[in-house]
Amino acid sequence: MISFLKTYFTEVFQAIKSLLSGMKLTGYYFTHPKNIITEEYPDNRATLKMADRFRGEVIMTHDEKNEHACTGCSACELACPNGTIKIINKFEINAEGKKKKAIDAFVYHLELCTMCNLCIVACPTDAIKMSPNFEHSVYDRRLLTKQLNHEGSKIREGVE
Amino acid sequence: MGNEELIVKLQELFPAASIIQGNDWPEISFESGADFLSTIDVLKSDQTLAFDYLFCETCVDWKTHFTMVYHLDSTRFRHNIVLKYKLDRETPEIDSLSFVYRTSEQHEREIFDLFGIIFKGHPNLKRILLTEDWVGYPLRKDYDDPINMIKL
Amino acid sequence: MFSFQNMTQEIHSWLSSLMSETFVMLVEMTIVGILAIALFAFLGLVLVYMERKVAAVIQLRKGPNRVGPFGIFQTSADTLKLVLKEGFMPDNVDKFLYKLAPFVVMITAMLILAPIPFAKGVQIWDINIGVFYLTAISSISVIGILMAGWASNNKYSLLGAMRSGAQIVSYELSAGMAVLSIVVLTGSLNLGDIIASQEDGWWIFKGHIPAWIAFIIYIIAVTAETNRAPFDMAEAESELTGGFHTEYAGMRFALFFLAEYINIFIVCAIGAILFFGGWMPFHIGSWTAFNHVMDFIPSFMWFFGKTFFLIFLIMWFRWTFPRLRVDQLLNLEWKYLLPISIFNLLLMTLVAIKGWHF
Amino acid sequence: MFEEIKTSNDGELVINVGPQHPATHGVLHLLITLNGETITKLEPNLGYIHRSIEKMCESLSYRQFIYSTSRMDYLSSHMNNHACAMIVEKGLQVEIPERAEVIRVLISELTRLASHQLWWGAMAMDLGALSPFFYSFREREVITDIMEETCGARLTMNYIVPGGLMADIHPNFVKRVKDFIIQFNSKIDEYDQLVTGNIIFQNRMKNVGYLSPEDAISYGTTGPVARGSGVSCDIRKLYPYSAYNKVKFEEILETGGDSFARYLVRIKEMKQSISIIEQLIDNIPEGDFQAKTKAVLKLPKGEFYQRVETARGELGVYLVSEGGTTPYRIKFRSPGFSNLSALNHMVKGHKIGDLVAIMGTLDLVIPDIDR
Amino acid sequence: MDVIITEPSTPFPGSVHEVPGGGIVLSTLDDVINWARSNSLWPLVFGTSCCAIEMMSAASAKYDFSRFGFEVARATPRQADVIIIAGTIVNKMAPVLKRLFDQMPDPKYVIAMGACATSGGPFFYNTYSVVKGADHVIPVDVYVAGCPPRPEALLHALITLQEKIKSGLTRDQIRAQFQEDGK
Repeated sequence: MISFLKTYFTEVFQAIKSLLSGMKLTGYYFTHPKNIITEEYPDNRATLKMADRFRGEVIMTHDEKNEHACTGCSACELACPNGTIKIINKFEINAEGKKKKAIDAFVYHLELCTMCNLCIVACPTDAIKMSPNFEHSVYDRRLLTKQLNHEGSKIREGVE
Repeated sequence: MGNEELIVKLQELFPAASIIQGNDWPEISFESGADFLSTIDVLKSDQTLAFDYLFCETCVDWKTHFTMVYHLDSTRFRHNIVLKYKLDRETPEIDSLSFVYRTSEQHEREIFDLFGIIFKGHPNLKRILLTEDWVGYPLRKDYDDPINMIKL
Repeated sequence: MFSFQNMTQEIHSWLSSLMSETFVMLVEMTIVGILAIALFAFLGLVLVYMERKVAAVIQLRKGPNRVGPFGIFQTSADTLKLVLKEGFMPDNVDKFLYKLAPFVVMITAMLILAPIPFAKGVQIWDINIGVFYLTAISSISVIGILMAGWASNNKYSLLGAMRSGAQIVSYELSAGMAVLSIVVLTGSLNLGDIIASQEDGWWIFKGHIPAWIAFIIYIIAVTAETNRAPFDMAEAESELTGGFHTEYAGMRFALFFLAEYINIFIVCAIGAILFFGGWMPFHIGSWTAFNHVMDFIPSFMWFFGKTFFLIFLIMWFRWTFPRLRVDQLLNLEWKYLLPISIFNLLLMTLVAIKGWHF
Repeated sequence: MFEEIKTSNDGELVINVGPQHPATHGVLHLLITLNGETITKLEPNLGYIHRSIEKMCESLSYRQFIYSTSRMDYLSSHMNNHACAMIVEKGLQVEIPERAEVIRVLISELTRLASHQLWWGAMAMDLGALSPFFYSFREREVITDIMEETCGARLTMNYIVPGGLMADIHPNFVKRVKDFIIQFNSKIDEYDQLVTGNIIFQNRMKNVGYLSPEDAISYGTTGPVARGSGVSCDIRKLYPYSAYNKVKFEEILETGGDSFARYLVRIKEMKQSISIIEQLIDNIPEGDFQAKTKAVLKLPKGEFYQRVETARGELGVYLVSEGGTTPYRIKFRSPGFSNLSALNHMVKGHKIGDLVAIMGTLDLVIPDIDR
Repeated sequence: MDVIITEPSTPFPGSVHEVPGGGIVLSTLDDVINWARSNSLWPLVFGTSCCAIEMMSAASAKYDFSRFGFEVARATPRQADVIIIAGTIVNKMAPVLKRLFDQMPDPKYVIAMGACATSGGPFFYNTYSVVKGADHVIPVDVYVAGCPPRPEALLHALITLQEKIKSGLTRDQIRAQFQEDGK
């Protein structure tokens, strides 16, 4: 009987002790609000800096003369696992009268893109790269289909 | 037991089967019609083999026939073999292993679902991944679904 | 110490001078009713907000802070939205019981507000069997939960309601025992008398160890009785999705939600009255000067301070502990809490007879 | 939720848990038969996230199919990629630079840590304690930040290409990992304080969901589930791959076989992962991060099998090549699929609350099961 | 289209009308209703795959969507306002999703999170069981690209949804507006 009571009460005390140790931890955090690690997203937009390798979307870099480095070789289109990129080519006749392949539209389906980076690796001229922009919320999914080459842009001289 | 020893041992036990050294492990193949359950029984109960752990069970569609592929491991000796069993394409039927290795109950349901192999003696053979009213067996090479499958 | 009694008496005499006695009673009842409902709604909003903030700080985050300053209008927006949600009635429900259930739960919660003294002289109904009334009424709310679970025609709801039934019926015993041990000390069922008896010190300090044991048992039992984690068997989100209110939406769900928080307030208020002297300031025996200083803090501050401390305690439990299993829950009651509380009641009786308390 | 009132004559109640249910961690559908609160039978109904990855991989090239496996077991996406890359490398017989191997293992162990932390938080949440979830995510966010900096994504990294890695590690990587280890070592005690020692938690876990070693083997369970039953099955130890033969670590074995044993295995595995990271982080060999491979990969005709240890257990990739640029048939032997088959055996005679606890310790990722 | 987030916290709708001794907030009932609805979006616990983990991250302490009042995640569709489709929808799941959506009381909103829910994403081509975009099953209010989108992207989507609710326009009205803008 005595031993029963002894185990009974040790059980009860052990139980209460284990509960109190948990409460001690949560109580510690409650009384030390400096442990709060919340980053307030829309308010910290100005200071929010993405990691430089972060993959948010594919962009085509244009310089100040509105020129890009894409030759329309469609290496990225072939590398893409799920048909995110469609390149529509046209033939331009340059000053010497030669026909030259150039892109008409570099169509990028952001809604399909999985940011796998395979197109960037495949690109021989570094025409496209990953941008850290992640704010892609839209009301209509058609808006996610983008044309990456700017209006009126042309290929940079010397890029083959 | 090393791979070479295993091959020797298996050849003693199953003279009818063809045994080759695969990329990693010995591969033992049976033609359709061989007594499958007794083979498994030997593999599992033999004291020097003791293949008690079936870690992968799948099927390959070779267009002319199916091959059931079993990967067996022994938790005691840590040697592995690959067991292959050729199946007729018209009436693919094989004995269920669900009472030998419990894990194969689900694997066999999946194979039935995706390949349409009938497992004789399976306690609950019905579709597991696809809906009950699905038509066809999608992992067969001749499966075509013009509505759902958009080809790139 | 300032008493609200004079104020209420003045209102009463002013009203009496204007109209006949029947009308006076009617007007007074209307005023009290409106005040009770307003308090009900206000407490609901405050407690939900408090819960979310307490949870946030414990969990290292900020909590609602974008709706109004510090997010204080968050719960108002939630309530407004719930009220404006589509009134939804699933097929095949028992329509009458489905509609009635939330009101049963809410009305029960409101009924218990009646005998609680919020401050010196603020008490809706000074009834001489106050403690008995509280324990009696508080057991009605389980009927509402059972009704909701049954009427919803959902198996999760039914399971939740059945769990809740078993749970509340068992835990009422040890809660009652804990309450009784203070009644034994005071010798009165009147809440006013119980508070008055703590003028020279609260029972938790005067009553020795038995009072502490009674208090711990009381807190555990009422946490279970209000269906709060770690005893939220009736809802058990990860097991029964929503328990008894799985099929409730919009306004009706809001009533359940509010009633839960009002119930917490009530049990904590009772705990504060029994163990911490209700609105009675912190007095120590014969230290008149100290007691006098304490009297400067208004009585309603004392009452709400103590109650909110206990509410915080219950919230603290919720955000720390995992949930018990349903059979462990009943084990805890019948194998641990009930024997200990019966034994404790005997001990308390001994203390009271021998006058060992301070 | 499917709600069909189905009662048999002996008073048993059939309940559908899922496909949308907070305890199923996704879209698992369990049909449970109840007698009172006691479960008498459980039948899983899968396929609510069956995305036909195996069929899809048959039309993807050897460079492309790796990325789709990240979406299978997204919590150990790096290990999935690792398995696929290794099988391609095995076929091509490419030597991987040592640096790449070490970095692969480092990221694998970080992924395992992140996965176990998420499991810890989610399991505590299933049991009704919500705060552990936030504490575990505090550490997990540090890992995902490290991943993001080096791999470019938080969850589905796609950091591995056949022949090595997509990019070298970020210059900050070593320092940040070291900082993380210091931070993690100071926080791991909190896990014990808050959950492991808690009496309620222990009562919920102990003697619940017993799985004997024989059953564990027969059901094909792997990973912490089998190791909780005392079955040695750590692929890292038994069939070392990549850089795992260079590090010293223990295979955690518990003999309890109940939920608590599985819980302890994972908690101790976290410490082992930290020890592996500590051994490797200062010893990343110099050199290339990528071996030279052809632009178009072609595997020789044959069959290949690769086993790796993911956070959930043994992942096997079985690849049949016909000599082309795409796999002829690919089969993923996912750990969750086999672990799930033991669930029916484990929950029989337990309460609904136990079902949640047992599923928590199985650490199911449903896309891993359905593929 | 960019959603411009200007105010640090959500003000009560309406303008302050100055009168002697203070001001009165003037507001229309519609604005107040939309204010309440937009600030109290309770999500349904619904995650099918990878995006669910990022949804959990968004709930975690670092990103903390409770700041907007979204943290009351309900397990039952009856009490939820917004369903975040976090992950792939397959043919077997589609009827369940439709049913969950039907079980939610009005007003209800849908966010398609990630590439899978937006368009089928990585599983668009050569798969036999994937629904190519959740909007084939239920109407979607806001689409978020990314695979999976990071937690901030989900927060951005929720803010975008708030803006939509505050504007009081329906899905069709918004789409018509964009088409006009496009021309």
